Order: sequence, then structure tokens, then C-alpha cells
Amino acid sequence: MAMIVVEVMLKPEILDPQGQAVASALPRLGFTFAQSVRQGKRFEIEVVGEPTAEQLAEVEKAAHTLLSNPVIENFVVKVEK
Amino acid sequence: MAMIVVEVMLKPEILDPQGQAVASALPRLGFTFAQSVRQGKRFEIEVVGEPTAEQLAEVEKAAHTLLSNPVIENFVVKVEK
Amino acid sequence: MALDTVKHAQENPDAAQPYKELGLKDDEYASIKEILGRRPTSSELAMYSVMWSEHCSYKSSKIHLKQFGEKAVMSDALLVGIGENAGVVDVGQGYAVTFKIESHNHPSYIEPYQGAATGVGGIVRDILTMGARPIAVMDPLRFGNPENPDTRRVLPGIVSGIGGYGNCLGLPNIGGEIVFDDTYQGNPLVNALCVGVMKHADIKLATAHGAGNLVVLFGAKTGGDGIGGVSVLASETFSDSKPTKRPAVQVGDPFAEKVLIECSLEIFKEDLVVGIQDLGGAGLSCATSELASAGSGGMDIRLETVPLRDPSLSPEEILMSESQERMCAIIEPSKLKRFMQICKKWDVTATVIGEVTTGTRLNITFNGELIVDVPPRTVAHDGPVYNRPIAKPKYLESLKPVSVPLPSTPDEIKAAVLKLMAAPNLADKSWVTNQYDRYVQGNTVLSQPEDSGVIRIDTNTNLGVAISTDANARWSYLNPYEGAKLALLESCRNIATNGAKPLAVTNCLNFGSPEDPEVMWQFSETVRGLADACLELGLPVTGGNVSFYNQTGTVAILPTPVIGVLGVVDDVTKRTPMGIKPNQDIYIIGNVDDNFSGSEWAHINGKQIGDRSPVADLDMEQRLVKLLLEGQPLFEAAHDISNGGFAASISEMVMRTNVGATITLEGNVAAELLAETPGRVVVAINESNTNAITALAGKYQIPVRRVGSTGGNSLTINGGAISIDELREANTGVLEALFG
Amino acid sequence: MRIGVVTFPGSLDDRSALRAIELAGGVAVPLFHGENDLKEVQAVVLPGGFSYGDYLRCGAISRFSPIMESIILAAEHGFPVLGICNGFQILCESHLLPGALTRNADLHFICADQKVSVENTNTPWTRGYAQGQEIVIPIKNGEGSFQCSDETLKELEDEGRVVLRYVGKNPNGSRNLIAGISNKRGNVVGVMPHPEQAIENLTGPSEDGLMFFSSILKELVG
Ligand SMILES: Nc1ncnc2c1ncn2[C@@H]1O[C@H](COP(=O)(O)OP(=O)(O)O)[C@@H](O)[C@H]1O
Ligand SMILES: [Mg+2]
Repeated sequence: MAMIVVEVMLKPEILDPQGQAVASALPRLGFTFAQSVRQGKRFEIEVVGEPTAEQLAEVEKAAHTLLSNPVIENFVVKVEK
Repeated sequence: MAMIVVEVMLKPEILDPQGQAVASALPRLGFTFAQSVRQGKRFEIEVVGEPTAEQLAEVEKAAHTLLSNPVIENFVVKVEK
Repeated sequence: MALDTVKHAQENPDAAQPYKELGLKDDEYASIKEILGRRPTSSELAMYSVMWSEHCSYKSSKIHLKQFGEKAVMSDALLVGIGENAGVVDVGQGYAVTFKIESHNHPSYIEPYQGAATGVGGIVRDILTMGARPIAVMDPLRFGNPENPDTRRVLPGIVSGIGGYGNCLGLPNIGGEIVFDDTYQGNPLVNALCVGVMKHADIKLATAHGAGNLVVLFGAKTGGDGIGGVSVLASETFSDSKPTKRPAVQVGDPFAEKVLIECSLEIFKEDLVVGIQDLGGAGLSCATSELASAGSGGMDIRLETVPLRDPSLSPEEILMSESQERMCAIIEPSKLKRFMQICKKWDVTATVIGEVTTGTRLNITFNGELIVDVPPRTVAHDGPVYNRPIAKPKYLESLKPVSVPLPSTPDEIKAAVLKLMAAPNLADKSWVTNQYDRYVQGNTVLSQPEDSGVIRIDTNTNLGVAISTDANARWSYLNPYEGAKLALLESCRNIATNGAKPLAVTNCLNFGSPEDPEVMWQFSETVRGLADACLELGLPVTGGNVSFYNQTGTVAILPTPVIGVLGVVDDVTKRTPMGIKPNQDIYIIGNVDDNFSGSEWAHINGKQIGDRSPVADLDMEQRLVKLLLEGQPLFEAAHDISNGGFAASISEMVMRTNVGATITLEGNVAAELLAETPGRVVVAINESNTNAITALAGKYQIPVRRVGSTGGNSLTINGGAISIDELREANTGVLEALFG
Repeated sequence: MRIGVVTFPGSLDDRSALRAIELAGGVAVPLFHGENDLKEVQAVVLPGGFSYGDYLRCGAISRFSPIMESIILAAEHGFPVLGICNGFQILCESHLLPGALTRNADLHFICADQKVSVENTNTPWTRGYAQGQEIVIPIKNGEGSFQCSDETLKELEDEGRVVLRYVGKNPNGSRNLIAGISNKRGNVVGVMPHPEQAIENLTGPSEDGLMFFSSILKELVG
């Protein structure tokens, strides 16, 4: 079984209150490493066997229509083992 | 500037209603590739310069205390360019 | 070795079993053997161990709780009493109402969001199980020191969990409590109340009657939730395939519960079930044994038919799983098809897992092998009962009287009121309550910050119900017998203040360890007090919940009996809210004394608790309720006096509608302002009703005094003027600054 | 006049919307997400709630239901549709309305009595209000922050398609204080506040919301 991962992030120009909340909580806890934080979603999709090119195309389509909202979000599809 | 990514997923034994909702929506839209879907969070953290070992250790700590809840979630820290 | 079957248990009578790890005592294990005439199988052991736990069997509290039944007066309003999932009361016009409080304290400390969320989910299923549509929730909460960083972890998580689950179910949140006290630091209390409504004919019971009827499990699939302890067994029997990790906490799926509610209500409407039970603590073990025990007794279950989320679960674990959002129904075979159609419509998984038999045993097989063969009653109802030792606590001998500043000049009065209203226990709670939907369903007549929540149940006749929950744990600490009575009285007074007639009582008794005789004394005194007061007021206790072991090390929480009272309002359009308008006269009903013990004023002046609780005056309070109900047409506004005394009540009334008031207090001014003497209410009336209120006071022999009038932009007490802006500035933003 | 209200799995304010239609004098018709039959209604309301738990994104899954196929088709031909809260989110996900509703700026669910001004009375759902009229209706949502591109925002403003705007402090971070918008034609309107919860003084903060339902009924009678 292989795993296809879809990562969905808000477009840079869209306000990300969740990322901002994390960014401002970190220094309160003494963590100073972050310049900025964005928060998005990660979908782990299990598929049977090696992912085929058609399958990946289908995932792209699903990512575009269902898993992300192109008005506010970008996505990336990756294969992980 | 480098980017550190923290991926947070519910532990496999924990119920994931969000992933389930996606898994049951996909076939309704004609997408049949998924055996199962899990949904998690992705944090993109911008840091200045190359991430140092200490910095990564700090991120691990932040991931453990703030970004995830170890009772129900696992996390992975990665460096992306 | 694979399955520990009944046959295997008979053949291996001496196999060692980890009963101690499962929390069973030697003699409890021995009595299981005696009941069965052999050693239990590991599945049976799992079932007995959870069902005989404190949480499920009430083994330490049972002998005390009996009083609620024994002392109770017969109430015509009571349609279903203690023992079912929730009690049901008649509210007239053919409507029945069911309500209950439950605790989810320990899970909410470990994982605040999910712990609180699943707490709401559980109590809602209890109400649904009675055949009712859930119509509202409330959430009495207790937290540790607001300044402690851990409270910052716990409180926001709990609040968003309650909101996240309740809002998604479409249940208006109409009230609750938020109280801070250091003793709750490692033991926050999350109590959740749900109320539901149905027609009399629609009441459902948890019983399995009729041989040949089918046992159907519907709702979410079964996973490994909440079975931590039982994994000991699984790892023993399944030596080769060790089970994977089992989650310590349960995750709720409010969407699954919402469709389960709609699906169940449609099933009830077509009268498709003989009996029904939700799956809560102890999961299938509890549901099957209780249904069978309350029915004819015999039931066969095929455990391998249970739909699983996690295929690695052992039979013991399937029996024990506390996966949320599941129900178990008994249905006649002829109705199965229609039942399944409705489940399909709502996309709810439903599976026949067994049937009711002519026998007397609960038999459970796994792939054809018999793994459980027990008399269901012995699991569900005949658990051990303990009469635990009690001892009057030693701390009662070293209580110190309260020593607090007593404001008298205008400046001192002003400073005292501002300090009091900025204390976390009295600060504006809207940072919390605005995270809860109070409007959904369109029937919320009153909700926080009013004294009680009022819900319309019939849009044509305007029939409605009111509910309030209350506890003064400091008084209970000083005197648990009086404390319980006072909590009940406060709750009654709160609903009567809004115009509702008290009808029935539920409770959630939160205490430390029952193995500590001093805690057990607090508990027994509490139950005695509540039962005595209910008897005298003629109110039935319709159900409740006991939560023990709320303690960190040897330090127990303050004894916290949260009492919920339900009342009926014949016409909700006539309810009395708390907001004042200009040109009204302000009256205080009831007398004050100078005892500051347990008051917020004592608490914010050095965390003092004092030495004596007030004594409940049941006779006077009953007259007060009658006065409030009869006088209701006279009252333009009304607000109970409790935490923070008159100072808090009048401040809240002023801020509610942004209308000022000018007040003159006489006699012991500090006590008039800050003492929390029970049995008092502030009301606003039009001047034309002066004679009427005096007459009413005479009729019920309760003192009533005019203390001022409304209007202007400030609250002025004995010359100390506080602008409404100053007052609001002190009172709001407190919780946001701490937790936002 | 028949007005439909769609129940999706997880809809919560469907029964309140049905009641609002009846109080305004219309015939309220319950519609179910799994059927594509509009039952001869002349307008439709997509109610508030958490359809499919709002798990993926609010409205993302409901958008693909059979009833939405019929509604999308009809809406493109001028059929009046009102989306309230979750209904608004579904309309955005369906691309019948531009933009998207995202997490509230403070990350909390907010239930509050909200003052809004009616900025566009040129829709079938708002014609009964006075231009600029300030009304108080509840908001109750966790994801009500209206976001869109700069071009979309300009278009909405230039074409006068902002239907409701928050008055006073921005409750959730919405761009330009937008609380409700319409499509170009005006027949499709989405609002975050809940007019169906402001139809009786007894149970709501006002009766200001009833006019949404009276307006459409008047429109349909002609
Ligand atoms: N956790 C909560 N959830 C909902 N409502 C709450 C909560 N905490 C407090 N409230 C509401 O705030 C108001 C004031 O609370 P409280 O001071 O405890 O009232 P009372 O003194 O009448 O018991 C009440 O309407 C109560 O229902
Ligand atoms: Mg009160």
C-alpha cells in the first residue's frame, strides 16, 4: 500500500488567523525561532499498490474540487512510501 | 530563510471524523482511489538562516507542547528549502 | 491459546486472572465465581470488572442514594423515576420533559477539548434514549486558580469542546456556572446537563422484551476507545497478535451524533423500537446486560457481527469499547426493514447483532464459540454494595471566623463593588458564553446571564420550561447537609425568579475519594440534606450522577453537589427577565444577616472561607417561591441574590440594560451590600404597584423593602457613584485577559 | 407561495427557517439533500448549521449533493436562493457566489446580537428594507470571516453587491466588514447573520429578520 499526501495551504495573501495565533503563542512559551507561521491541512490517502499516473491525476482532480478551495487555497500532491 | 515544517496527525488508533468525512465524500464524487483518508495539520514555520541543531530541538519541543497534543496526536519535524 | 471460551474456563478452573489489575477486589472476584459456579472467562471478567466499577455500579453511593426514593413524596408529575437513563416529568398539555446532569471530569483534565465534548455527547444520548428530542444544554464548570498556567490549558479547551459539540448538534446552551477555586486545580469539574421534550406516548425505556425480537446496534463503528484497562486481558489471551496501542481518550464526532439524533427521532416517530439504550460507559457490556436485565432476561449476541473501526480488537475489547455515538435498539423482526431504511436515509450504519431469547441468560458468542454465559442481572444490577466508613472531618474543628473589611463610606462602597465585580468568579462570563449558540432551534426565551434558562416547548400555547443549576461548594465544605439544601433552594429560587414553578430535581455529586471516611461523611451528609429538602419541598429527584475520586493526592475538591431544578412556565411570554428600565422602584425581598462565611467577599479578601454555613430555611423559601410566582405580574425585572450579594445582583441588573440605579442601604450596610444570606431576590416594580407588593409581603410573611429606584447613567449606593462605564470596565474583559 | 428549505445532514436552523417562512405568510416546503426534486417551490433557503460537520471546509461536501445540482442549475436562470450562514458557505463553495468564509479572526465560535446595515435593497430577499437601514440579527458561527481577492472585492463594491455590512467593530475579520453579498443578477444572496433567528422578540434580539422572508413572498406574488 502506498500513501498519497495532499498538502493544502491558504494562499499567502489570505489572512491565516490560526497561523498567527501559533506565531504569537510561541514567544509567550519562550520559543523564539519563528519568523512567521502558516497553518494548513495535510491529507494522508492510502491507495492500493503503487500509485499510477492516472491515479495521481485523479487525486489532483479531487484535490482541486474537493480537498481545497481554489479561491483561497493552494495544494500540492506528493507520493510517500 | 529556511522553512521548518511540522506535520501533526491523529494517532492511528484515534477516531478521525474529518478524514472519515472526506473518505466517504470521495466515492460520491466518483473518486475511487482511496482506501482510507486521515486528515491532519501542517505548520510551515519560517526561520532565519539555516536551521541549526539547537533550533530543531526547540521546534521539536514546541511541536510536543504547543503544536500537538501527545495524548491523541503524533508529529514529524522536517526541514524544507 | 486463543479464545477464552466458557468451555475453556470450565476446563481450566485455576488459570490465574488479572482481576486486580482490572480493579476488582478479592471478595468481588470470589463472588463472580460463586455466581457463575466457575471462574469467569476473560470476556466475562471484563464485563463484571467495568460494570462493578464505582462509575457504573455506584457501589459506594448506592446505600445513600436510596434515600431519594425512600423519602420522596409521590409526585403526580413523575412519569419515569430514578433508574432509567433519565427521569421524565409531566409538564402538562400532553408534554413530557426529561433532563439529567452528568460529569466528565477526569477525561476533561487529560484532554480538555475532547473530554468536554464527549461529556456533552454522552448526556445528550441519555436524553435521546428516553424518546425525547434534546432541546437545550447547560454546563456547570469548576476550575482551579485562574492565574495558574494549567488553567489556561484546561479552561479554553473545555469551553471550546462544549461549544464545539453542542453547537454542532444544534442545542442551545442556556446556562451553566463557572467557578474558580484552588482545590479544583488538578480536578476541574465538567458537568453537563441536557433537557429533552416528547409527548407522553413517545416515552421509551431501556428494556429487551419479546423472545425473537432483534438486537440492533446503530451509529458509529466500534473502535478501541476507552478500553485502556481491559487491554491487560487482551494481551493475555492473544499471546501471538498483541493488540496495538489503545487510545486513552475518546474523540467525539458531533456530526455522527447529530445524524444519530435525527435518525432515532424518525425511528421513534414510527414506533419501531421495543426498547432502546445508548452506549456510554462500559459500552456493549452495559447496554446488553442492562437491556436484558430490565427485560425478560434472555439475550443472544454474536459479537463478530459488530462493525469495527479497528479490526485488531479482541472480543473483550469489543465488549468494553466506549466508542461514542452508538445506540442499541430492540426491534420486532417485522419492523426491521423500515428501521434499516431510515438508517440508510441518514447514512447511519445499523447491524443486527443478536436477539432476545426465551432463556434467562445473556449469551455472547464470537465466531460460534460461547465466551459469555451470565445472568444479566448479576452484571447490571446486583453489583457489590459498600457501606464505607464515615468520619466527621477534622478540619471542621479548626475553622476560623471571617475577618473582612466592612465598607461604609461612599468611597469604600464604590471600591468594594468594583473590586468584587472584577473578581474572576463574578466577572462577566460572555467571553465563554458567546462561544455557545444560544439561539438555535428558535425557542430560547431566556439564557445566560439570566437566573435560569427558559425554553418554549409549544409555539401555539407558549408552554415552556425553566432550568437552573447551582452549587455553593464553600457552604458544603462548612456544612454539607446545609450546603446541599441551600444549593437546591438557590436553584428553585432562580427559576421562580424568572416565573417558573419548580417541578423536579436532578443532581451531579462531585466529591473526593469515597475511601476517605471524611469525604464519605461529606457525601452522606449531602445526600441526606438533599433528600430531606426534596421531601419537604415535595420535589422528586429524577436522576443524577456521582463523580468520586476528584482529588489530587490526599487533597479533595470542595464537596460540590451541583443541583439542577426544572420548572414549568405556563406562558413564557410572561417570564420576568433581569434587566431594569428607568423609573422603576427597586425592592429587596428577604432579610440579610451578617455572616460572611463562604462569600465571595471573604474569598477575594485572602481566600477566607469562614466557620459556619447559613442554615436553610425551607419554610421561608417555599413561601418566597409562592410570593415570586403570585407576584410575577407585578415584577418588571427580577434577579436572585447569591454569589457577591446584593452588590453583584444590582450591578448585573444595571449592566444588563444600561440603566442606572440609586440605592440607599440602611442598618448593617456592609452586610446589606456584600453578605450572601440565602432567600433573597431583587425586584423592580412600577410605583403604582407599591401597595400590591406590600400586601404580598404581608400575605407570605416575608420582609420586603424599597431600597431605591432606577434611572441615570450610574449605580449609586449610599452616595458612592459608579458610572455604568466604570462598572463595565471592571467587570468585562477579565476572562478574556486571562484566557483569550 | 411555496418556499423550500433544504435539510442537509447536519443542518440546524432548517426548522427555524421553515417557521420564518410561515410567519411571513408563505408555504414552507421541506426539501432533502439526497433528492433532486425542488417540489415546485418558487424560491429556496439554504439554512444554517454544520452540514457534514463542517469537517473539511464549511459547505464543501454539501455542495455536491443532488439537491444542489438542481439549485445551481435553477439559480443560473434567476431562481431566488438565500443562503444563511452554512448556506452562504455552501453557495460560495458552489461558486454561485464569489469569495469564501474562513475562520473567525479570534478563532472562536461567536454568538452575538449583531448590528448590520442593509446596503443593497435591490434583491428579492431585501427589497422590503430601506437602503442603509440598520438592523440587529444574531451571528453564530466559527467561520464567518469573508475573504476574497482584491479584484473580487472591488467588483462587489463597485456593483453594489454587498447586501449586509457589519456596523461597529469587525466581529470576525471579514474584508470591508462584509456580512452578506449577492450574485450579479441579485437572485442569489448569502448572509452570515441569521434573519430566521430574529423573527420574534420573545426568542430573538429583534424582529428585524422577518423582512427577508416577507420580501421574497411579496416579490413572488408580484
Ligand atoms: N459555563 C457556563 N455556561 C453557560 N452559562 C453560564 C456558564 N457560567 C455561567 N453562566 C451563566 O451566567 C449567569 C451567571 O452565573 P452565576 O453567577 O453562576 O448565576 P447564579 O448566581 O444565578 O447561579 C447564569 O445565567 C449562568 O447560567
Ligand atoms: Mg441567580
